[in-house]
Formats: sequence, structure tokens, C-alpha cells
Amino acid sequence: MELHPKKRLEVIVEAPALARILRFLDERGVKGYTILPAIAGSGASGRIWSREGQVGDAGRMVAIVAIMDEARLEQLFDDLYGIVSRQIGIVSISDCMVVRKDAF
Amino acid sequence: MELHPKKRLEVIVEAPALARILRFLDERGVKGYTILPAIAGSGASGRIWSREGQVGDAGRMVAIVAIMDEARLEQLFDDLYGIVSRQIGIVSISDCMVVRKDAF
Amino acid sequence: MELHPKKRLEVIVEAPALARILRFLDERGVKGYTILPAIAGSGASGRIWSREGQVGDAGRMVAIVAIMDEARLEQLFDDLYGIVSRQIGIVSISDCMVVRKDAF
Amino acid sequence: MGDILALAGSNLVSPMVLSFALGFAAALARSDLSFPEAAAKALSLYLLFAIGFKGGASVADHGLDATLVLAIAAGAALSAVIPLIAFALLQAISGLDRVNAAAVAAHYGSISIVTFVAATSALTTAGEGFEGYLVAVAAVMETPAILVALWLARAGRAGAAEPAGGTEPGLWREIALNGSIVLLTGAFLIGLATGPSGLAEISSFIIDPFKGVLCLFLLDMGLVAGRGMRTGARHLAAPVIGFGLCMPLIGAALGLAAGTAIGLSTGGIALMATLAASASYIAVPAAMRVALPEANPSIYLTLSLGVTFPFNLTVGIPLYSAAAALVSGG
Amino acid sequence: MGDILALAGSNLVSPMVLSFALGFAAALARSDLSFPEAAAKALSLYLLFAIGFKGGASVADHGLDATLVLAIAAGAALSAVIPLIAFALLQAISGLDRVNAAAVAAHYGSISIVTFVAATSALTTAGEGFEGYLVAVAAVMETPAILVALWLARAGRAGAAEPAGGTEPGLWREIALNGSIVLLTGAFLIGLATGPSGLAEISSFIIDPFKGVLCLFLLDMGLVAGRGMRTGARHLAAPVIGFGLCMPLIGAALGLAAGTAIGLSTGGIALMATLAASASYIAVPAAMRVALPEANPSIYLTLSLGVTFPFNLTVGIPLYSAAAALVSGG
Amino acid sequence: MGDILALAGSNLVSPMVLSFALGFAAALARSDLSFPEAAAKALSLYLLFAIGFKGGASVADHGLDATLVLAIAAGAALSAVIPLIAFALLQAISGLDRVNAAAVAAHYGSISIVTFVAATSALTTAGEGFEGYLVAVAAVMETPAILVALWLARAGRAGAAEPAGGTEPGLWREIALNGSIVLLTGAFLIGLATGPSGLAEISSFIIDPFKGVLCLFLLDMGLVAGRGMRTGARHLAAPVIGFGLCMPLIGAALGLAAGTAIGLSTGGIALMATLAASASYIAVPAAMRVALPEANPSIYLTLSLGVTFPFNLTVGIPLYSAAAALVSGG
Ligand SMILES: Nc1ncnc2c1ncn2[C@@H]1O[C@H](COP(=O)(O)O)[C@@H](O)[C@H]1O
Ligand SMILES: Nc1ncnc2c1ncn2[C@@H]1O[C@H](COP(=O)(O)O)[C@@H](O)[C@H]1O
Ligand SMILES: Nc1ncnc2c1ncn2[C@@H]1O[C@H](COP(=O)(O)O)[C@@H](O)[C@H]1O
Ligand code: NA
Ligand code: NA
Ligand code: NA
Repeated sequence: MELHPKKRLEVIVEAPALARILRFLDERGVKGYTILPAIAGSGASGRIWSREGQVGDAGRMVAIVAIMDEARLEQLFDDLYGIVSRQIGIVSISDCMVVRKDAF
Repeated sequence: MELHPKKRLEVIVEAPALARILRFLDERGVKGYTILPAIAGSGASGRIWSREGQVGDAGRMVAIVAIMDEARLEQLFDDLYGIVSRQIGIVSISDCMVVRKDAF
Repeated sequence: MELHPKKRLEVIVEAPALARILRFLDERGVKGYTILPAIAGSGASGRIWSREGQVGDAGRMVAIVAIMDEARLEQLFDDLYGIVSRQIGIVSISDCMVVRKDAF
Repeated sequence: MGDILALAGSNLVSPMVLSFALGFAAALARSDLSFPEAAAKALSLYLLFAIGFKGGASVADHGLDATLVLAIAAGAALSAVIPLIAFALLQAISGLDRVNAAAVAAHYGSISIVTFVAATSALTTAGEGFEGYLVAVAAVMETPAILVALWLARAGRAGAAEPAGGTEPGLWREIALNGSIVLLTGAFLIGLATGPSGLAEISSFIIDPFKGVLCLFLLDMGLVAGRGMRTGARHLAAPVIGFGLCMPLIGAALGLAAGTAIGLSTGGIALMATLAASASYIAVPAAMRVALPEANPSIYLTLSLGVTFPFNLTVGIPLYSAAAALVSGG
Repeated sequence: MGDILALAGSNLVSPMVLSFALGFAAALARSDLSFPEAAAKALSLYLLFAIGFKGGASVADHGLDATLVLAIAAGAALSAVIPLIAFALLQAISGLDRVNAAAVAAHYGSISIVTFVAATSALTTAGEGFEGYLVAVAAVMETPAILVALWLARAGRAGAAEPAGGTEPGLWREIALNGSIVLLTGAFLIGLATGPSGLAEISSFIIDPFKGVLCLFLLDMGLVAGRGMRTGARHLAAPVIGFGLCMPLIGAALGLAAGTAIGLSTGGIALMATLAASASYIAVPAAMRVALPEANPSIYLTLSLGVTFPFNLTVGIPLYSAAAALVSGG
Repeated sequence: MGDILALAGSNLVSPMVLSFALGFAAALARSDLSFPEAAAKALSLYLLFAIGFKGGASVADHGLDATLVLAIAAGAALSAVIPLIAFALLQAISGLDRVNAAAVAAHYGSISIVTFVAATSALTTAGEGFEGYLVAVAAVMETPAILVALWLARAGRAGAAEPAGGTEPGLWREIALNGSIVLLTGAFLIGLATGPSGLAEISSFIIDPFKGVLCLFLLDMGLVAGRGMRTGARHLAAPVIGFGLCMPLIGAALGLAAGTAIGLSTGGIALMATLAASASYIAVPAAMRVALPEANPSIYLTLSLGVTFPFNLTVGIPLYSAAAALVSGG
């Protein structure tokens, strides 16, 4: 089967910012993404958080994974980074291969 | 320490199809995989699902991560894609390095 | 925006070993990591575990994701592998790109 | 007749129905109110355990009679027949293709245990008794509809080779041993074995807080149903929605007839009608994703959870109870 | 006066306060005792539903009077005024910058529903009644403080362009429809609609086990607060901690005055004081992360949860109750 | 004697045991019935809190006597001695190597709080009283076995250098402050401090629904144990399984002797025997994964959870109760 190179965007970010980021991805036509829960972490700021026992969203983190074309990623990356950099979190990009050829 | 290149297969797929896919991986001799929960997502079909409050499996997604030899992946990939492409989900492959040399 | 290459370390390991591994990462100056829950898996030993219904930590697995400089990773990798190889789990490394230039 | 209207009225302003309405409204208004998945599942495990146990203990108390066998046979028959009617109706009035029509039909032949639970709760409030073994009938009705619907879906592909994975070996075991059926039936058997004394031991867990737990669960169902309607409504053409409102009435009529024919009590007839009228939203959707992945879940889930469930909860249950009272002269 | 001391004493050795202390101590000692997030959230949903429903049912029972409107207006006013005082005080005594001071101020204008719940529980134990509609007042007090604090934060950036995302369109809807407010208000309305008979139906779920559930929830809050103090205490300078202990007293005094002015009962005055004294730790922190992401959550969360919440739970509630008894001559 | 048989019989058809059996059977039949991890953990937190609190309140009510100190000393001694016996027995009859034998031995010296809870529940049903402080004894018995077993495992590596991480600094604190011990002991102290009046405040949460919650929890334990047996049974040779059935009897005999020697009540002796007979499946497995990662969890977890726990629940508890009645002439 023929495989096509794509970019895998991974945004680990605090939960309260999630709605804003998804709205942004939707506006920019990113159709596919998946949100995974995180249970704990430690950041550049040294703070260790943990999801255990928390009721509110403020201390929670989530990971957003979106596989997309390099071209689309380049168009939206700077603006996305502008949003995430104001929040607690980290953005990374890696290479991957998928089957579906259609732009996404 | 010497590192060996492997492939990292990531299948994000609806939960009801999980049993079938694991059965397939087991049959094909894939010994190692890990299943992560997902909490929400949006697909090419534009539908947004969320795991919150759901009781049944129908609307849930999971991520299966399996690290394996390129050779083994090539052998099983087409059949795996045949299964997943009928379900709601996405398959991607990326490169990674591991220590263990033994085929897996 | 300028992107910088980093390494993405992924350790999938049984939960009781988590505290020890985080202590190790902290000691070695790794400031950033995120812990994701896993719900089930199957290992080289053939055992299939599942998180469902379990109360204790013994049968649980977690995934630790840490993005860092190649240089730092090289310094700590052998010792990390020494810890994880005694436990149930797997360590893998892949490439990724991030924006922040500062060493981490 | 005054009683009937009173029942209908009290049903609409019961904490149960209002909790559902609250969840539905909150979801439509896009509130971020939500239940963790684990909490929702825990509530449903509690409800299944409690309703099964109480049914079994009630049978242990009142003894079994031949009606049990008849009721189980009638339930299985209803579960098998209703999909045929539903399928024919959908073919006639909706534009759904064969596979989607079959998938929807499976849901209406099968049952919604929460609708059943809400009906028992309304009957209890109204002081109306019913046969404890109807819980077992509910368990029996979950599955036949799935088999019939798959046959309907495949009949259309006459001569075509089975698709890869189509004759999934594990599927039938998975459906027969699905968690809800096992828990409901198992709890029924435990209640049967331990009887009224077993019930007394744990009644402050499974009886006293039952209605309150049901309220919270219905609140969550309202959230899920409302979210489903918000995102899925555009997949439902008007005739399909019409089907979701009429089919319960057809099912209820069949259930009423069957319940009367086999001689159930007034409350029992009402429950039989409710079971026949209700549509699955847990077991069948999961089975359809495996057996008929081509069918669109936005159609069947939204219809079952967003249209038929609310209809049954608000209008259906008091209506079926009233009809049962009429036919049984109660 | 003997009564007052007895209330204070009984409050400190109540299962509720001791459960919180246990959690706090366990977290400081780095025990791995922890509640799953889903369980903690489920407990909080239960508490919100129960307290809302009981409030509504109580209003249905005792009828409404003009005081309700006054109480709601007073609540909204307190929620808007307290942040101004808090902000001025922080600017005067703490070294916090404008944005952090505004974020902290928002928390103290808003309310902590668990503190409210604990106060109602202590009053009930002491046999003191209160107005059921104070639940609605609590819901109303959640939001105004956020608006005022954002205005305070931005007033400082006079002339500066709004930052990207600063005028987030969805934000106001998100705040107004946040899950806690919707559940509390919705349950209040359900209780109001179904009244004492609705309450009777589910009282063995929402009344009988209520205190016990509250104990478990406070145990978890103790764990979270203790963990917060362990990791966050170094972000709190002494004057900031001092603020976290004084501000509740200022808020309580305003609440006492307002409650007395509008003619609430002794219990009602105590609750009004408690609401004004309490600081948010769910809704406001989440709103701040979106609207003022530059503010440091280690400051506002640790202060609200690690300093003010324990203070109110142990010392505050009996104090405000005693003061309410004094001012109302009760 | 008739009483004894009646107790045994009523134990086997109790909702508790049948719920466990249902879960076990469902798992063996590969049903997908399952509890969310968070729900299972929440149930266990509830049970620990309730049993600890009740124990403390009972001590507050009946007063302390010298027996408490003796009972705690006896518990600690049993927890330290039983692993030695278990280890010797395993070396003699099973083919397990030193490390695996030591790991298994640790489990049998420590205790299973759910087995204890089930025994208290059976005693309560039978109208048999017991000393409330046995809860504290249970907490004390969790740890010594781990120390002894690690010493056994390492004695074999005489002269060998400690493996990297072997003298893990944090490990001892982690074991001593593990969540179960802290919650059990803490709730005991809260119960002790608040006494019968504290218990009265929350009894409709921690007493009334207790047995029902225990049923649901045992259902989940049945699922986990059955799943463990399905996947792990092949790791258990016949002699190892034999050990899992005999060792509880040896432990129980020691517990009976100790309980009688220090003058406990009939119910107290039965509980002491149960504690000694029971094997850990939460705290010790987690400690072994850190301290003895070379030991195979498929052996110790499957044996403790799949063999010994069901044995104690069904046969053991009535047997130990009967024996306690005999030795105490009750
Ligand atoms: N290098 C990293 N690798 C993985 N996760 C990270 C990293 N840096 C930050 N994170 C995650 O992002 C959160 C906030 O990080 P920060 O904004 O640096 O304080 C942390 O709690 C982690 O969950
Ligand atoms: N490009 C993508 N990146 C990440 N996740 C995706 C992507 N496309 C689909 N998914 C996931 O797969 C699910 C189903 O997608 P689809 O089959 O395209 O409707 C979505 O809800 C997402 O969770
Ligand atoms: N090749 C692999 N790919 C992904 N996860 C794996 C792999 N091998 C092992 N794991 C995970 O690590 C756990 C223990 O593996 P093992 O130590 O090989 O028995 C498994 O249960 C999986 O969750
Ligand atoms: Na039906
Ligand atoms: Na306030
Ligand atoms: Na033992």
C-alpha cells in the first residue's frame, strides 16, 4: 500500500485552553484531531501537577494529536504557537506516514 | 547503548473495533502493544465525539500504540488497514529507536 | 517560525515504578515531562493486562513522554534504561521539532 | 381516567423527567456540564444490579408461574418481529438505504433498560405492582433483534461474498455475553437465590437511594442525548424523526397485546409495552459498529437517544401505563 | 455564648473538618492516598445536585417573599464589590503585580460552593434554619466578580491593544453556562417544581447520605489543598498569606451587614457571610486561565484552596455563625 | 454446631459471596462486563473510610483496654512470622526460586482488608460482636511482612552487592504511608475522636448502604480475580495452588491461637484468624514491583487474588468463625 508523509502535531496544554485551540483548528480547516487525557506532568516552570482528585479544569492537562499535511501545518503553525505560548503547555511536530492521500 | 530502528504504529479507532484489531495483531504475532484512552476527537467526517458521560462503547475511541520491526509491519499493514478503513479511525506510522534488538 | 530538533522519549512502564523514574528524571535535570494513562496492553512476555476494575497499582501501566535535547538524552539514557529494563515496560525514542530554543 | 391524567402529569414534573430535561437543555445551550465517563458507567452498573436483584427477590417472594415462560417467549418474539416492521416502515417512508435501515431497526427491536427502569419507578410511585421476572424478559429481548437486523442487512447483498470480518467469530459470544445482559441476569439470579432476606440485607443500598441515583443518571442521559441532537440532528431527515416518534407507539401496541394475551398484571402489561416501545442505545450501537460498520452511527444513535428515549420518558411511559390500565380494566 | 462556643468546638471535631484535616495531613506527609479525578468530580456533582434540589424544595415549601429579590441583588453587589476591596488591599500590602492581584481578587468576589455546603451542614447540625433560596444567591455570586476583575486587569493596560484572544467571543457564554452554575440552578428549579413531594421521593439519596458524602469530598479537598500547599507555598509571600486570612473576615463582615440589612434569618445571615467570605477554586481559576493566562495559578489556586478554604472550614464557619447570632440577637 | 453450619450456609448464599461468584464466572466466560478503574477505586476508598470510622467510633463507645496493645503486638508478630513459615513451606513444596517464594510469602504475612470487611459483615449478620480496634490491628499488619520478605529475598544474595535502586530511599516511606493504611488509620482516628455522635451523623452513609457497596465491590473483585485466573493460571503449578489453599489455614490457626491467648471476644478471634489467613492484593504487589521487580507478578497476584481470596471468602470466613466459636466456647 502506498504511504504518504504527513506531519503529526502534538499540543500538550492546560484543559481550560482546549476549547479555544479546537475552535482555532476548526477555523483553519483542520478536520482531524484526537484528544488524549494526561494524568500528571512537570513543566519548564518546575511545577508538578497531578490530575488526581481534582474537580476543576484549571490544573488539568490534555494532549491534542492532529495529523495533517505539511502545507496546512505551515500555514497555521505561527498563529497556533501564538495561542499556546500564552498558556501552560508545549507544542511539538514529528513526521509520520498515512495511507489516505486526500489533503488533511 | 546501541539503539535499533523500529516502526511505531499508531491506530486511533472506535472502541467497539478494538477486540477485532487486537485479535488480528495477536494472530500476526505482534507481541507488544499498549492501548491509551482518548477523550474526544473530530474526524474527516466532521463529526465531533466526546467520551464524557457516555456509558456505551459505540462513541468511544482508543489509541493503540505498537512498536515493531519494519519487516513485520510491512507484512501485516495492508490487512490491518483493510480492517481499520471500514471503521471510524486513522492509522499512522512513524520511526523510532529502541534498545532491545530481538525481533518484535 | 524557527523550529529546533529535539528527541521525544517515550517510556511505557508499570505504575509502581513511576515514582522512581520521575525521581531519576528530576535528578538529571529533565524539567519537562507528561504522564499519560494507559488502559491495557500486551508485552513481550505475552501477558495481557487491563486497567479495568483494578484497585491497586501493580497491574497498571503509564506512558511518560519527555521532549528534550539529544545531548541530555544521551547522558541519561543508559542509566534510565538500567532502571526500566528491570521493570515491565518499553523505552523508545523518536525525533521531533519544537519552537523553544532553550535547552531542555 | 382521572388517575391516568394524574399519572401523566406527575410523570412530567417528577424529579426524574425534570433531571433529564435539565441535562438536555444544558447540552443544547452548550454548557460544559458533564459527567465523567467512569461515573456514568458506575451509575449504570448500579442501576442494572439493583433492578436485576429486586426482580429476582420479588420472584423468590411471589413464586414462579407458567406466565414467566410465556412472557419470555413473548419478549423474544417481539424482539424478533419489531425489527421487521421497523425495517419495512423505514423502507417505505425514509430515504435510508438497506444497511442503515437495518441498523436502525435493530435498535427498536432491542430494549433500553433505563426506559424500563424509569417505568418501574413511575409505577412504584403510582402504587402499581408488576411481575419481578420482567427483568429477565428485558434481558432476553436485548439480542434477537440484532440477529434479525443483520439478516435483513445481508439479505440485500444476495450472492455477494461476505465482507472481510463479516462473519466475525467472536461477535456472537460478545453480543450474548455483553456486560449489561450478564449483570442484569446475574443480579436477577442472586436476588432469586437470596430472596427477601438477601434483599433486606442490602435494601438500603439498592432500594432507598434508587430513585435519586436514577435522577442523576437521567441528568447525564439528558446531556448525552442533547449533545447528540446538537451534533447529529442534521443527519436526521424529517421522515426519520417521524419514525422515531411513531415506532415506539407501534411497539407499545404490540407489547400491550402480548402482555394482555399472556395475562400479565396491569403494571406488567405497561412494562411489556414499554420494553417493546423502547430502543437500545448501549448494546446495539456497539454491536452495529462491529457487524455493520458501514451504517452511520449519527443516524441510529441520535434517533434512539435523542428522539425516542425522550419521547418514551416524557409521553410514552404515562401513555403506556394508561393504556395498560384501560385494557386490563384496572 | 455558650452555644456559640459549643458550635465552634463541635465544628472542629466534626467528621467533616477532621476528614479535611486527614487529607491535608496525608498530602503534606506525601502519602500516595488519592481520589480518582472521576470520583472527585462525581462527588461534586452529587453535592451540587443535592444542595440545589433541597434549596428549591425548601422554597416551594415555605413560599417566596420579597427578600429573595433583595438577597439576589445583595449577592450580586457583594460579588462585584469585594474584588475592588481585595484588589486595593493586595495593591497596598502584597507585592503582586496588577494582573495577579486582579486574578486573586476575582476568586474572593466569587464563592466556594463547598464552603457554603459545609456551612449549611453545620447549621443543620446545630438545628439552625435558613432560607432555601440562598442556593440561588450562591449561583448568582459566581460570575460578577470575574467581570470586575477582568476590568481591573485591563484598566492597567490603558490604551494598549487587546491581546490576541483577549476578547474571546465564547468566553462569556462559557462562564455564564459553566457546569456548576447550571447544575446548581437547574437542581434548584427542579426542587422548586417538584416541591416537598419530589424531595420525599429522593430524600434517601440527597439527604440521608449527604453528610457522609461531604466527608469523603472534604477528605479529597484536603488532599488537593495539602498537595497545593506543598508545591505552591513558596509562591506565597507572607503578605499574600496574610491577605488570604484577612480577606475572608472582610468579606464576612460585608455579608453580615448585607444579610442583616435585608432581614434574613440568623442562619441566612451566617450563610450570606460565608458566601462573601469564601473564595472560588473551580470556576474562577478555569476562567482566569483563559482570560488572564499571564496570571500565575500557583498564587491564586494555592491561596484560595490552601489558605482560605481551610480557614473558613475550621475557624470561619463557626465564627460567622456566632456573629450572625449576635447581630440578629438570636 | 447447628449455628455454625447455618452461618456457613448463609455465608455461601449471601449476596456478597454470590456477587463475587457472578464476577468470577463472567470473567471466566470472557464477558466484557467491567468496572471503570475509577469506580473500583472509589468503592475501595468508601469501604476503607467506613470500616475505619466504625472501628474508631466503636472504640470511643466501649473504651480501650490493655487488650488493644496486646492485639496490636500480636498482629505485628503474626505479620512478621507468617512470611517465614510461608517461605519455608514454599521452598519445601513448590519449585519457586528464592525471590518468587519471598514475594509470595510477603503477601500472606500482610492482609486483605476486603476479606476483613467481608468477615465483619458476616459477623454482623450473625449478630456476633467484635472489638472495634481490630481495624487498627489490620492496619498494623500490612507492613511487617514486607520487611521480612525482603530480608528473606536478599539473605540469598549474601555478599552480593545491592542492585542499583535496591536500597531505594523513598521506598520505606512509600510503604508506610501507602494510601490504604493512611485512610484506614485516619478514619479510625476520626471515628475515635467524634465517637458515637459522629457516627450518628454519617451512619446513613457508612452503615446503611455498606453491605450493598460491598456486594458491588466484590462483584468487581470477582471480575478481576477471574480475569487473573484466566490469564495467569498457567503460571501456577499444582503445588503452588495447594499452597494458596493451605497457607490460609495455617495463618488462621495462628490467628486463632493469638486471639484466644490475648483474650479477644469470639468475633474478635474470628477476625484475628481472618486477618492472619488473608493475603494482600493491593499494597504488597505494588511494593514488590518496586523492591523485587524480578519476582513474577503473574504468580503472586494470581495466587493471592485468584486462589486465596475466593477460598477465604467462601470457605474460610465461616470456618474461622466456627473455629472461634469452638475455642472460645461461644
Ligand atoms: N519537555 C516536555 N516534554 C513533555 N511534556 C512537557 C515538556 N515541557 C512541558 N510539558 C508539559 O506541559 C506542562 C506545562 O509545561 P510548562 O508550560 O513548561 O510549565 C507540563 O506540566 C507538562 O505536562
Ligand atoms: N488527522 C487526524 N489526526 C488525529 N486524529 C484523527 C485524524 N483524523 C481522524 N482522527 C481520529 O479518528 C476519529 C474518526 O475519524 P474519521 O474516521 O475521519 O471520522 C476522529 O474522531 C479522531 O479521533
Ligand atoms: N512493542 C511494544 N509496543 C508498545 N507497547 C509495548 C511493546 N512492548 C511492551 N509494551 C508495553 O509494555 C508492557 C510490558 O511489556 P513487557 O515488559 O514486554 O511484558 C506491555 O503490557 C505493553 O503495555
Ligand atoms: Na424495543
Ligand atoms: Na466570596
Ligand atoms: Na495474612
